[in-house]
Parts: sequence; structure tokens; C-alpha cells
Amino acid sequence: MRLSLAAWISHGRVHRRFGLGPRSRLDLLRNLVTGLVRHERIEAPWARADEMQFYAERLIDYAKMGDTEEKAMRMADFWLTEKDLIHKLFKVLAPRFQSHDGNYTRLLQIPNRDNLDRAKRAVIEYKGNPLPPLKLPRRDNEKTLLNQLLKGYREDLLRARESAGTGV
Amino acid sequence: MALLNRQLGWFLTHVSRAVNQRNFSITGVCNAIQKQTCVRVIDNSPIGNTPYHRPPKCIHVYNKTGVGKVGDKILLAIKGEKRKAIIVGHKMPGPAMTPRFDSNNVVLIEDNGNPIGTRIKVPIPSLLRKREGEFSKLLAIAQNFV
Amino acid sequence: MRLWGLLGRSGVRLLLARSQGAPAQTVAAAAAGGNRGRWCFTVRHINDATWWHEHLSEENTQFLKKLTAEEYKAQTENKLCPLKDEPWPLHPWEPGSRRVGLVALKLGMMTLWTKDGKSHFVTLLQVQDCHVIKYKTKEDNNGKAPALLVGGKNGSSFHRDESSMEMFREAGVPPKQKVTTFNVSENAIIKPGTPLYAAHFRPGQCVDVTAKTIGKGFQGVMKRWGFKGQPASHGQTKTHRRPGAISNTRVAKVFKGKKMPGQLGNWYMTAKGLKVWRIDVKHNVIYVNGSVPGHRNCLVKVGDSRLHCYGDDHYKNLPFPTYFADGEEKLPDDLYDEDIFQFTEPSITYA
Amino acid sequence: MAAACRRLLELPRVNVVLTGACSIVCLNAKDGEPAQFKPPPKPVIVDKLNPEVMERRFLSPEFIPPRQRTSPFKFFIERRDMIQRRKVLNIPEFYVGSILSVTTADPYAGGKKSKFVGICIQRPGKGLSATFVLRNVIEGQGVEIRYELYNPLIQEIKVLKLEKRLDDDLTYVRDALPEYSTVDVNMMPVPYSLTDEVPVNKLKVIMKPKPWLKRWERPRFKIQGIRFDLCLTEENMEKAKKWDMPWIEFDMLKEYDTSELEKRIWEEVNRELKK
Repeated sequence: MRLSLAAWISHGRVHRRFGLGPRSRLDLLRNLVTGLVRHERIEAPWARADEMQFYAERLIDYAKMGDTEEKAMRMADFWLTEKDLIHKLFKVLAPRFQSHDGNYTRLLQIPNRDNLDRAKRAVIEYKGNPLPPLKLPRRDNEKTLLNQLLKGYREDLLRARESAGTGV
Repeated sequence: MALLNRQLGWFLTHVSRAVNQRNFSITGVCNAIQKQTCVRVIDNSPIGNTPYHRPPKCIHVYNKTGVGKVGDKILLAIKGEKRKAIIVGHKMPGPAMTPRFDSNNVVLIEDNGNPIGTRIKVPIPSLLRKREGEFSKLLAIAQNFV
Repeated sequence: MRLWGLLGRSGVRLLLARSQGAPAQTVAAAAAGGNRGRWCFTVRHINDATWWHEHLSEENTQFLKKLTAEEYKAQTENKLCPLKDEPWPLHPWEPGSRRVGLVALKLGMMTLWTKDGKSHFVTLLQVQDCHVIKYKTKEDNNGKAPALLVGGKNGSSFHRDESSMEMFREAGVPPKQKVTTFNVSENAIIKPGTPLYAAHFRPGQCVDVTAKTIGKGFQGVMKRWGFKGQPASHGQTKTHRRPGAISNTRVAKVFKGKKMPGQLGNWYMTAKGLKVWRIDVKHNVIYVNGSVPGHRNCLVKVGDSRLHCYGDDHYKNLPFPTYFADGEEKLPDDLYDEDIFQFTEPSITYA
Repeated sequence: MAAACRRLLELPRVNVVLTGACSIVCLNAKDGEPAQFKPPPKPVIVDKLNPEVMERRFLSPEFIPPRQRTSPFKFFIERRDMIQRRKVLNIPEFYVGSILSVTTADPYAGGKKSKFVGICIQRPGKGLSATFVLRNVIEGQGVEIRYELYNPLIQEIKVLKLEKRLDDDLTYVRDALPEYSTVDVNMMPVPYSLTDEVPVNKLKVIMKPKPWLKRWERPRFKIQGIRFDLCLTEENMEKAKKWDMPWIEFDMLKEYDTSELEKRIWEEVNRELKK
């Protein structure tokens, strides 16, 4: 969940409650993060994926500090329950996101769960993964009438401002 | 349990009297002074300083709220007698810049308001001077102010 | 109806915000939904007042955002009334006059000290982009007094109906997050579009602050009304926090207004007669004594106190009808109540 | 002027109470504490050789805003008043565990001033309403006073001994033997340097027998400064470990990194104070 100065009131709550308690909540998220690092794209209930997104991104932040850093190593050790993934985190994911500054993951909503409880579902993935790309929402078309009209207005305004600038 | 408590209280009273230093009140959690609060008598009156198997205890607070703060008059059960006393410090933190003490301190007074003892060594809050007229004799025998 | 069933089965949720939208758009949305693959999933709002869902290209979106931001900024920073026609006449104060109030943002609380060394907890209310939006005549309002609509804190122009947008456009100000009504006297009316500032109030006067309290949800009688509850033991069967009897057999009814469980908080409440200790003219902050309802960063309505104990003299020397930033009155950065300790002074000593 | 002051204070043999950051020191020296002799030029050379170790960077903890959804503008407004007050009153650098003497105006005390000497055991509160708690044992009676740092009644705050302890909160000395919170009322100030690291007193206190105010052995207090081996058995300590929550430190949501913020606020405060 976001930690921004959001306008909506949270009454001091910053995270969702999962599982049987704080320990159980972290264990649950830990398994999800491990799965995400292994498969790079997983499907989960939307709330869990949304909650896990923060941890998945912060883990990359820590991994970018390098494997010589003790804190980063301990974090990786805790968050990855399967220890062979620590190597992948530091050697594959960290270099991949070296040039990025945040936004390492992509969260998309998918149709609700059919067979059980109609729960809201989501798919979460690390960007730049080798899997076939998800179908993203369609790009907005530039050739529509409205876009063309706006473009013309924009250029007119720019020209007018430039001429005003030179005139002064 | 009650017996154990009583024995513990008796033990503690005697130990602390022996070293003349009572560093903690037996009423640990109850901070403000109300009925049944155990208090510490800090003047040198004989009745307040001779050991007894039961600590002095507040049995009434003479104000509207029933919660005694600094300067309030209370009724004490002490050595099987009923005595009046003035609160001169309590464990409960008051407003900022006022002292908070480690024990609930009282000074025994007679019914007419004169203190029984002749000396108070333990510091008392200077805020009591605000009511100089009522406590003039009490303030006169005090030696330390905080 | 058939269409609805079809859409439901294909997994597309269609939200019709308002049915005023053109039917062609509805069809377009359905068609678009049918084209999408398994992964993509959109919730369509059909809202013809905005350009958010018009499938604009990236550059056009940025351009429009920039353009509106510039326009709104220019409108906000203008200290004069933006409307070009002649100003409305100003009337002098007379007994019984009632001024307009402000919409302010609750920042939080802090401490101030008076010159006798006592500390006072104060609430900081910041006046952000507060403008008079509309003037309602006596007949339009309630037949008793004219009213002024005042809005505070610029907001998004999306998700607003055309009539409210029209109102802001007429006043020449950006759309506001909160708009409130103040009943004023005939001689205190101000032209719409006039910006209002914190210096509208002066230290020493008393104000009423109205806001929505923090919601606590559905609560029982112990929390909501402070009932005592029942004992924890001694043969209680599932009766520890319940109200007990709510009436008797003799009256054979429940009295109106009986204190019962229900919603607690999230309603409008007024804190009355709060003293203004200090005004920060530069940053438009009002320091109001004590606490005010509402959470941090909520928008509150501040007006002159309506308590009867303050007579007309209390309001005689205030700026009437309001403080104009372009007027001849020049104010220092901070206005203090005479009792307030200013931090530039040396420490208090008792002689 | 500032350079001269600093030079004066750099001297090892000057018996001046060294307080606070550089600009505050200037005020202090202006008050006219007489220096014993004229400063020779030698320390100046030292100054110029390594100017970066000149003074300790110190930001009072109440300047750091708590983690909450309050607008930063509110903290700015508060900070303005705090800086204004600091220009008038010299509030020195001190920590939990330091020994302070505070003089306040008190209409009921003799001489209309009251002075209290004690060890600082807590520094609660942020912003303008920040406080600190001084504790002392007078005549066998433990006394604590909670002072508001920016209260205009405070006349002077003087650091008698600048040091840190093993913990950031010394509330447990209420349950310790009284000698650990006893401070001589007429204590002479111990001189300290402005440049070195603040010394950490690694004193471990001996507690009175239970009951205590709180169960200090529980892991959530993270107490370093108590000799638990003298008052509790191994078994007790094992039982206390049941409340340990080692996974808390891995919850990244609970992290609140203030280093960037601290740097920015320090620069702002320093700039304003020097004005």
C-alpha cells in the first residue's frame, strides 16, 4: 500500500491485515515475493499483489546496494525463502534495474476468480522479463479528430508565444 | 492472596523503615490519590514515623472529584486512627514544569489546619505557595522546595 | 437487457456514471471491451464533462494538463477580482452586520505561550486559494438573508457536473474542493471572484469552526454515549457492553432520541467561540485556540462566532466586509494577540 | 567574531563551558564569561589545516518531523518559531543521559527563579512542544520535572556533563537504585570539546527488586544498560524472549529513513540561525 500523503483517511493504518497476525502476514507476503522472483510473473488476489508490490520493489532497491552490503544480504535472506534465488536477485535482477529509479513492477487487474468466490485478481510481474508480453491497454490513437484539433491548437499557441517572445 | 499481600506489605514497611528510605510506593499503578491509596508521610510527626504493620491509607478526599492533587486535603487511616493530611506531591505527572515525585507524599495536619510535625526535609513543590494563606504554617516548616 | 447479460458474461463491467452521455459512446465502449484480450480490463466511466476518457494522445494530455495548470495558477495568484466590470460598492459596518467567513485547511496543532507563561494548544488553519464563488440574493437563498458561496483549495475539474463548473467559470476562479454557504447581511456582500485571506480575521476575536468529524463507524452505546455497561462476571450472559433496558412498560414506547448504538462521527460539528491567537498574514495561517473537529488536512469552515455572549462591539473593528490585499491597509507578517508571547522577545521573568 | 570565538574555545586549558553549535557559542561568549588569557596563534594553524573537523554537526531531535500524513508546511511554520526562540535563548546540544541544570522563572520560588539539576532521562515530543525530563534524588526522594524546551519561562539551560548512555530512553532508572539518578545539586560543569565524538557512558545500572514499572527485560524495550544478571535468573530471561519479534526489522514498511530530511533541515536551521 502506498505511503503517500494521500487525501483519503486511513486512521493510521498503513498496511492491510493478512493471515493470522503480523508474523503470518509477513510469511504470506514472503512466499509471494519468492514466487515473483522465481517466475517473474505471478497471479494472486489483487489485495495481496498490491501489498506485495511495495516489498518486491524495496527488495530490488536493497539488491541494488550490492551483495557486499550486510543489510541487503539479510533482507534477501529473509524475503527469499528459497535460497538459490539470492544469487538471481543480486546477479540478474539488480543489474537489470540498475538504470531504473523505482517502478520495477507492473500490476494489472485480471478477471475475477470464477470458480470460488469472485475474488478480485491481479497479475504482477517484474518489468523486462523474458516471458511473452502481457496485452496492455490499447494505446490511444493519434489520428482521431479531437487529437488532431488539439494538436493544431497546440502548435498555434506555441507559434503565437514564440512570436510574442521575439516581438518583446 | 490477601494474607500474602499483607505479609508483603508488612515486610516492605519494616525493611524501608529500617533503612529510613522508602523508594517506591506500595500502590504501584494507582498514580493519583484517591480512596485506598497508600501514601507516605514525610514530616517528622511521631504518628507518621513509627512502624506499623499497615501503611497509611487515604480513605477520603475532600474535593468534588474524589481525585486528590497537590494541595488537596485528604483523610488518612493511620495506625488505627483517622487523621487529616495535605497532599504535597504525587506520582501522577501533572502539567509541564511541575515536579513529579516517586511516591505519594502527604503532611499530617490537625483539624484546625496546623501541621503535626515540626520539620519537612523532603522537597515539596513551590506551587503550594500559591495558596500561602492556607498553608503558611506548613510552608514555614518545609526546608526544601522544588 | 440482453446486452447487459452479454456484457456480464464476457467479463466486462460497465459503469454508467451518468446517462446523459451520447449513446454512441456506450456502443463504442462495448465494442472496445469485446476487442480486448484476456489480460486487459477496463472500467469505463462515461463522463462528458472532462477530457480524461477521450483517448487523447500522450502529448495532448500533457499539453492540456500544463495549460489548465497555468490558467488556474494565474487565476489564483491574482489578488484582484478577476471580473472586469465595475466593483461593487462597499458599505460601512453597522450594528447587526454579519460578515462572510473562510474555508481553511486544518494543518495540525502546536503550542503557543501567553505572557504569563501558560501554554495554550492551538490549531493551525491555513487559508488556501479561498474565493467568493457566488452571490445569492435574499429571495434565492431563504428569504431571510442573502448568502455568499465561498470555496477553498483548488481541486480537479473532473467529475463535476456542468452546473457547478458554470458557477466557477462565472466567478473566474478554478474549481474548488469545498464550497460552503455563509449567510451575510445586506451590507457585507462581496463580488464573486474576490480572494479572501487569513487577515479577514484578527487576533483576539472569536470564531466558529465547522467540519466533519473523524468517522468511527457503527459503535455501541459504551463508546458512543459513554454508558457504563454491565459487570464482567456475576452471572452475566452475553451482557457486558449492552445498553440494558431502553424503556419501561408503563409508557410502553421508546422515547424519541433514546441513546442507542449507531454511527459515530463523520458528521458535521461546530466548535464554537474559539479565540484567534495569532494570524500569519504572509502564509495565510490562522492560529485558533483549542481543537477543531475533523482530521488533519481536512477543509473546515471558519466564520465569526455566532455565540450571543459576544456583542456587536466584538466585531466592530474587524475589516469590513473583508480584508483586501490590494487595499491601503498594510499589515506586518504576523499579527499577535496582546497576551501572546512572541518568540523574538526575551524570556519571561518575574520581578 | 565567530572565528575568534571558535579559536578561543579550541584551547585546551580554557575553563569555559563549551556549549552547542558554533553560532550559539558566539552568544555564550558575548555574555561575557571571562577567558583567562589571550589565545596564542597556534590553534589557528590547526584550524586552517583541517577545517572540516571543526565542529560537530548536531540537529536537535525535535526538528525531525514524525512519520505521519501532516503537511510539511506545518513543520516549516513550527520550525520558524523554534529558530526564533533559539536565537534568543541558548539551547545547547544535549542527549539523554547528560546532566543539565535548568533555571526557570517561578513566581512562587524565592528570588523568583528556581534551578533544578538532574539527569535527562527522556526527550519526548516533536516540534515546538518538545520536552525533556530531568530526574534527581533529593533527600532520598526521587523528583522529576518535565520541561518544555521552548517554554518562555526557561531562563537558562546549562549542560553540566555532556555524555550519552547506552539507551535512548532512561525511564528505567526509576526502578534502579537511587544512586544512579542522584546528582549533586552544586555540581561544577565538566568541560567538553566541540569537535570530538560525544562520549558514551557504558554504565550498567543495578535494579531494585521487582516489581518494576515495566518489564524491562522484554525485547521490545531493547535495554542495554541494566545488569539483568543480578536481578533476574536465566529462566526469567528465557521467558522474556517469548515476546521477541525478530521479523519486525525485515518489514520494510516500518522503515523511516530521515537522513535526507535531516540534512535538509540542518542546513535550513543553520542558515537561519546565522542570519
